[in-house]
Amino acid sequence: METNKAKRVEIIIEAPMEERLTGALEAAGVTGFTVLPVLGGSGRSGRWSREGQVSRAGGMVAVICIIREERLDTLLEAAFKVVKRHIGVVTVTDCEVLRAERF
Amino acid sequence: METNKAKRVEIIIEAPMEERLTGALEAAGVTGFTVLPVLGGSGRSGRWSREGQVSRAGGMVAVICIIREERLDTLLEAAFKVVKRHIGVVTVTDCEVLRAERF
Amino acid sequence: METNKAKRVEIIIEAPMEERLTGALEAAGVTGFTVLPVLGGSGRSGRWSREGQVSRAGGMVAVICIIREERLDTLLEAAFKVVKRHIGVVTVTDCEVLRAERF
Amino acid sequence: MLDTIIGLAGDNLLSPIILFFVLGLVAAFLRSDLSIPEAVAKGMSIYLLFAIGYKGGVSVSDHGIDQSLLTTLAAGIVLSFMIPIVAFGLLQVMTNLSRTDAAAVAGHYGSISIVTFVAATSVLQSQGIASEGYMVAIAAAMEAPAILSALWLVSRGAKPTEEEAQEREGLLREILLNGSIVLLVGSFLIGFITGKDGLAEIESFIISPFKGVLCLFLLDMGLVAGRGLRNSRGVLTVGLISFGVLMPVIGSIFGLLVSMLIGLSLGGTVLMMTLSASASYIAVPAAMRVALPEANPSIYLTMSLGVTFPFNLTLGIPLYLTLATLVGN
Amino acid sequence: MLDTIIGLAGDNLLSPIILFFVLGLVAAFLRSDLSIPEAVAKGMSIYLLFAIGYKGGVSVSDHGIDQSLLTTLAAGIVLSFMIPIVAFGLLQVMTNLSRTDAAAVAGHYGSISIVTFVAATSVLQSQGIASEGYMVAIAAAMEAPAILSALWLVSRGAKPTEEEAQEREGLLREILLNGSIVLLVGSFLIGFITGKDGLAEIESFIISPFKGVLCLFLLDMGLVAGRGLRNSRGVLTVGLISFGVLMPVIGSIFGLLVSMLIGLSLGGTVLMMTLSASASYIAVPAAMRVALPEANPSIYLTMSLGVTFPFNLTLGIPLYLTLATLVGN
Amino acid sequence: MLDTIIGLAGDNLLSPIILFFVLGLVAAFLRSDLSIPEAVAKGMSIYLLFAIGYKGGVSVSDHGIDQSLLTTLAAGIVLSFMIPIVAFGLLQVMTNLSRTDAAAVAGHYGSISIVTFVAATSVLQSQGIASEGYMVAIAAAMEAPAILSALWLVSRGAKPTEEEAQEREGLLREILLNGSIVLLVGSFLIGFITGKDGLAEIESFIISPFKGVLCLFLLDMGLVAGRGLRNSRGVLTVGLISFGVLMPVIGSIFGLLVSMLIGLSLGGTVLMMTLSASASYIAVPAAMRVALPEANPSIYLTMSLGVTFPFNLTLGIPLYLTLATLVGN
Ligand SMILES: Nc1ncnc2c1ncn2[C@@H]1O[C@H](COP(=O)(O)O)[C@@H](O)[C@H]1O
Ligand SMILES: Nc1ncnc2c1ncn2[C@@H]1O[C@H](COP(=O)(O)O)[C@@H](O)[C@H]1O
Ligand SMILES: Nc1ncnc2c1ncn2[C@@H]1O[C@H](COP(=O)(O)O)[C@@H](O)[C@H]1O
Ligand code: NA
Ligand code: NA
Ligand code: NA
Repeated sequence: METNKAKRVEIIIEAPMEERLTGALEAAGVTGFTVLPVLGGSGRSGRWSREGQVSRAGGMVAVICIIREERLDTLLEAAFKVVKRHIGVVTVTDCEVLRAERF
Repeated sequence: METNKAKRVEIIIEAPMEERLTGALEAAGVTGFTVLPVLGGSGRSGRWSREGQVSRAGGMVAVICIIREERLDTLLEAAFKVVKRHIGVVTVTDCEVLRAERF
Repeated sequence: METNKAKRVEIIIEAPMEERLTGALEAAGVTGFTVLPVLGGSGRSGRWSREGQVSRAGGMVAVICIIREERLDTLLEAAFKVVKRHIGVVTVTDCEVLRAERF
Repeated sequence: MLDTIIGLAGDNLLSPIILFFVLGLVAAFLRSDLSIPEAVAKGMSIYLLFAIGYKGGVSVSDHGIDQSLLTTLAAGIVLSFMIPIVAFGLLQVMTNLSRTDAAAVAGHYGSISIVTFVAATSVLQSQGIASEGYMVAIAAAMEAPAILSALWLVSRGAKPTEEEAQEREGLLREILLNGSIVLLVGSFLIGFITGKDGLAEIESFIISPFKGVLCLFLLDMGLVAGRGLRNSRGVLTVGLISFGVLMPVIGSIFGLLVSMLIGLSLGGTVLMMTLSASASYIAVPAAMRVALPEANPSIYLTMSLGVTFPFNLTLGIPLYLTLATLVGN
Repeated sequence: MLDTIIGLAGDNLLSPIILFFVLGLVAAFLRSDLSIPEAVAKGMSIYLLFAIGYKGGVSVSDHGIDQSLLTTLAAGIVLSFMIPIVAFGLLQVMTNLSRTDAAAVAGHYGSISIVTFVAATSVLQSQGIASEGYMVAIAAAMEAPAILSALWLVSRGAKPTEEEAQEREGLLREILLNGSIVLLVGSFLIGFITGKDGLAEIESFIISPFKGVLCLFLLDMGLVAGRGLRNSRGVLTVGLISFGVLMPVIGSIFGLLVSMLIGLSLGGTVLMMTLSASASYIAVPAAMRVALPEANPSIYLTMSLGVTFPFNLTLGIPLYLTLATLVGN
Repeated sequence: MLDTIIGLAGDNLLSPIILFFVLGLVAAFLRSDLSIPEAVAKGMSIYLLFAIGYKGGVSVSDHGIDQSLLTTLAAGIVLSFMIPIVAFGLLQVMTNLSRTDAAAVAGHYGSISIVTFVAATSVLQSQGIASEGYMVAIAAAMEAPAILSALWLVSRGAKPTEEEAQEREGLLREILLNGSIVLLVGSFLIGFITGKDGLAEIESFIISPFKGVLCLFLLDMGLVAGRGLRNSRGVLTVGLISFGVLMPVIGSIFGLLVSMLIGLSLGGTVLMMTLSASASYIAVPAAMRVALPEANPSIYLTMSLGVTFPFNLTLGIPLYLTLATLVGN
């Protein structure tokens, strides 16, 4: 089947920042994104788990964004502004998409 | 460690279509898949969030399928038939797998 | 923006083995990981779904680990020891990361 | 008469149930992050279906099976098949929706909203008006037929493509066996089998806390309806809003006529009117996503959940009660 | 005697609890999408453990600590260790399971199912038969030992490899501190400490709604058991099914003998028989996935949840009650 | 006096509520896998907010709006603004936290913990001491101001950078409209509107099971607090622990003085003291993650949830009650 090159950006970020991040992505002209729940994790700021978390403060989410190659930099800059002072991870992977006209 | 080349296909699709998609994948001879929950997202059909969603109609899931390169096309065709008229995103990434004999 | 090469390892494993896997990853010197919930799946050992699962025994989770290329082998060996006798899938993808100093 | 409606509506509007719905709406409009976890909301809806199904069954086992049960069942099914056709005609006159969108919306109005039904039951209760226990079973029977009408409306003339046919395959089974119907009917049957003795055992679970759970559930409905309305500002035209208020009244009149024909009690008539007036927001949307993916979900969800549901909850039910009382005398 | 069993079984089969379990089974077989969200099901099981633990503790604090508590505890632990060995022998005769699969299945039958225990309590209650409050603590004590027996059965002769040893490390701690045991024992102790005064404070939470929650929980169990059976059609042989029905009866007879030996009351005897007869489907499967990953989970889950659990719930408990009554006279 | 405190504390320590909290702590320390699903825990906190808000509103509608409501509201807001400043000063003397960390911790102590408030209400109830129904509204009003104080403390002198300014934009709206505040205030208003009649309808949902739900909720709090403490062993210094015990007492004295000034009843005084003494672990941490991401969440969560919350629950509330009684005489 015909597929086209694109980039898959995955941003793991604190839940209280989700709105700000997706707002920034939309402002940067991203056509869509998907938010996945995260159960727990570990990093420089220690280990945490959602189960039995009273506070939203500790939770994280994963935001996935498929985007054309030429728009990657705009996206990363927008995302980085939000993520900069916060804990979180940003990865970019090469991928192929079906129905490329959508992105 | 010894790893082998494979493809990682990620399909984000409406929850009511999940059964049909996984049925089609199995019919196309896929050896396995994994379904992840999706919290929310945004695309051409607007923004939605699972929290406080009365209706299953709006929810989505992500189906991940690791597959040998040579079987990718069969999979994509099967998936595309289901996804075609529906909202959703299909991406394919190159990957390496351990225990390749399983795929 | 400046990004650096890294590896994204995704391990889908039975929930009762999660603690052992993340313990092994930490022992292998991994700087962080993220655990995602899994709704259901299918493989050689049949199909299962979390909804209406009385038993934890059947559930799975996805553990994602971003790691520098040179440390990949240590990680895979540690992970493999845990996964070996168990059902589960290990994939490795090339990726780029922001803030590479963190990994 | 206007006095009665206003009095009833006033009482109704100041009941905790409605006020919690309004709280949800307001919180959504203010963009508060208040939300009920999905699992808890689903848990509450399971509780409500379980409780009303069971109570209905006990009530039928208590009064004996009324001869009219089957007649009413048939009447409900006919209403569910017919109302979408009326709705479709009205939509083509009042709005400029595409055929597909109009058919999808029409399908929602033939089906029912179980929470609206519960709210009507609770108004009847507070007025001390009895009703046929089997109306719960009629509610279950009216969920699905409208979906078939919607598919027929959209494909009149045109034959479905091979893919469309494939997607609809299995759809009928899915609709008839969807969770809400199975739970409602199953609880009804168990209530019927175990009767008053069974009820005595689980009374303090399904009767005492019922109203309180309903308040929380309507809070969630308000949040969802409010967020839906906020996200689909572009969607609602004057024509659509008018339809969303007019159609339930028309539906209720069909319900009234049929109830008179088959001789339901006052309470039963009000419930039949409410079923005819209410629009689905669970079973039908899910079926439409599978069978009519081209139809825009924002339109039908906003109509049924954002316009018709609040209308029925606040003004509709008191209106139907007044109409039924007037006609009854 | 047959009359009594049939009478009891008839009453039991028509109780709301069993009927909701059957509804779940039927819904699963019809492939309905009815489902209870995982979080809600887990929440209900937490509620049940909390309530029965607490009530057990209050009852012990009320009647004073019976001297026989420790004896019964020891007896329960011995039963949990021994039953797997009997089960393993029987499996090798009746089926052609591999050693590993047979050991894994055997481990399940030495451990217990708390919902079966609760169902037995509720049958006793409806018959007005009292039982020792501390039986809840015995239930907790019988969860884990069987797991050790299973591991011993599989590794007799062979020394575990280094990796196996590593995986089992920490397993014992995990088993003894698994959530259900901690919650059950903790609630028992708190009930014991706070006694009747504490109970008065939370009575309307843990006593009144209990039966109703149990109905919903068994609906979920029925769904899960039904889906399990449907997905593992290939797995169940005649030998396995026979074992799944025979083994609980054998277990119950061991329980009966031990109860007579230590002089439990009629109610206590029935509960001890039920514990011995029931098979685990939570703690043991999780432990088996870690320690015996080669054992096929479809086999042991289908046996314990799909065959033995429904058997105990419907016919087993009335049978054990009849046996205990006969022997008691 | 010491006698009274010890007597009260003893009673309190052996109440089911506290014992379930302790069970949670112990389970966490033993590394049991016991856990309450996130959705269920959130569902319970929604239930608690709904119930106490509603009951407060009914009580105000019942006794008439007291003239002192507005005064007390103002007093609460002032306390919430001022306490962080005191706390910040104390932290700089007692610990060597960075400015940012100290400001973040201080913010938590100006805000409130609604579960501590509920626990105090329940102690008052068991002692038969009445209190002003509107104290619930005061609790809601005291949640947010402390956050502004914390931000002011950290940025005194320095102007926020452009990015910081951007992130704080909208923060005030988010804080004021956070779910807990909206639900608490909304339920309060609905309780006020519907009064005793409304309460009669939903009483058996929000009053009878309340204590039982609170037990389960505190079990979860114990689990979370225990896991928090276990994961942050390095974080807690002697200075921090001392602060976590001293600060609530100091806060409670501020609350006492203000209550005397505005003439609250004994019950109202105890609640105001408890609000002043308690530290937030929901609204403030979330705000801090957005506005002060450099502050270490382990520090402020461990302090408020791991040190001050247990202190208030066990010794604090009895102490405040004793102090208020002494001063009142
Ligand atoms: N190397 C990594 N791979 C995957 N996820 C990570 C990694 N490092 C951090 N994370 C995630 O990001 C969160 C915050 O990381 P940190 O800022 O290092 O504390 C962690 O709790 C993990 O969920
Ligand atoms: N570019 C994208 N990246 C990631 N997910 C997307 C993207 N576009 C759409 N989606 C997901 O697919 C759903 C439907 O998209 P659409 O068909 O564009 O409305 C959205 O709600 C998202 O969850
Ligand atoms: N090819 C695959 N792609 C994605 N996930 C898989 C695949 N094979 C197996 N899995 C996942 O791993 C679990 C166990 O697989 P198995 O060991 O083959 O039974 C399945 O339930 C799936 O969740
Ligand atoms: Na209708
Ligand atoms: Na057993
Ligand atoms: Na405070």
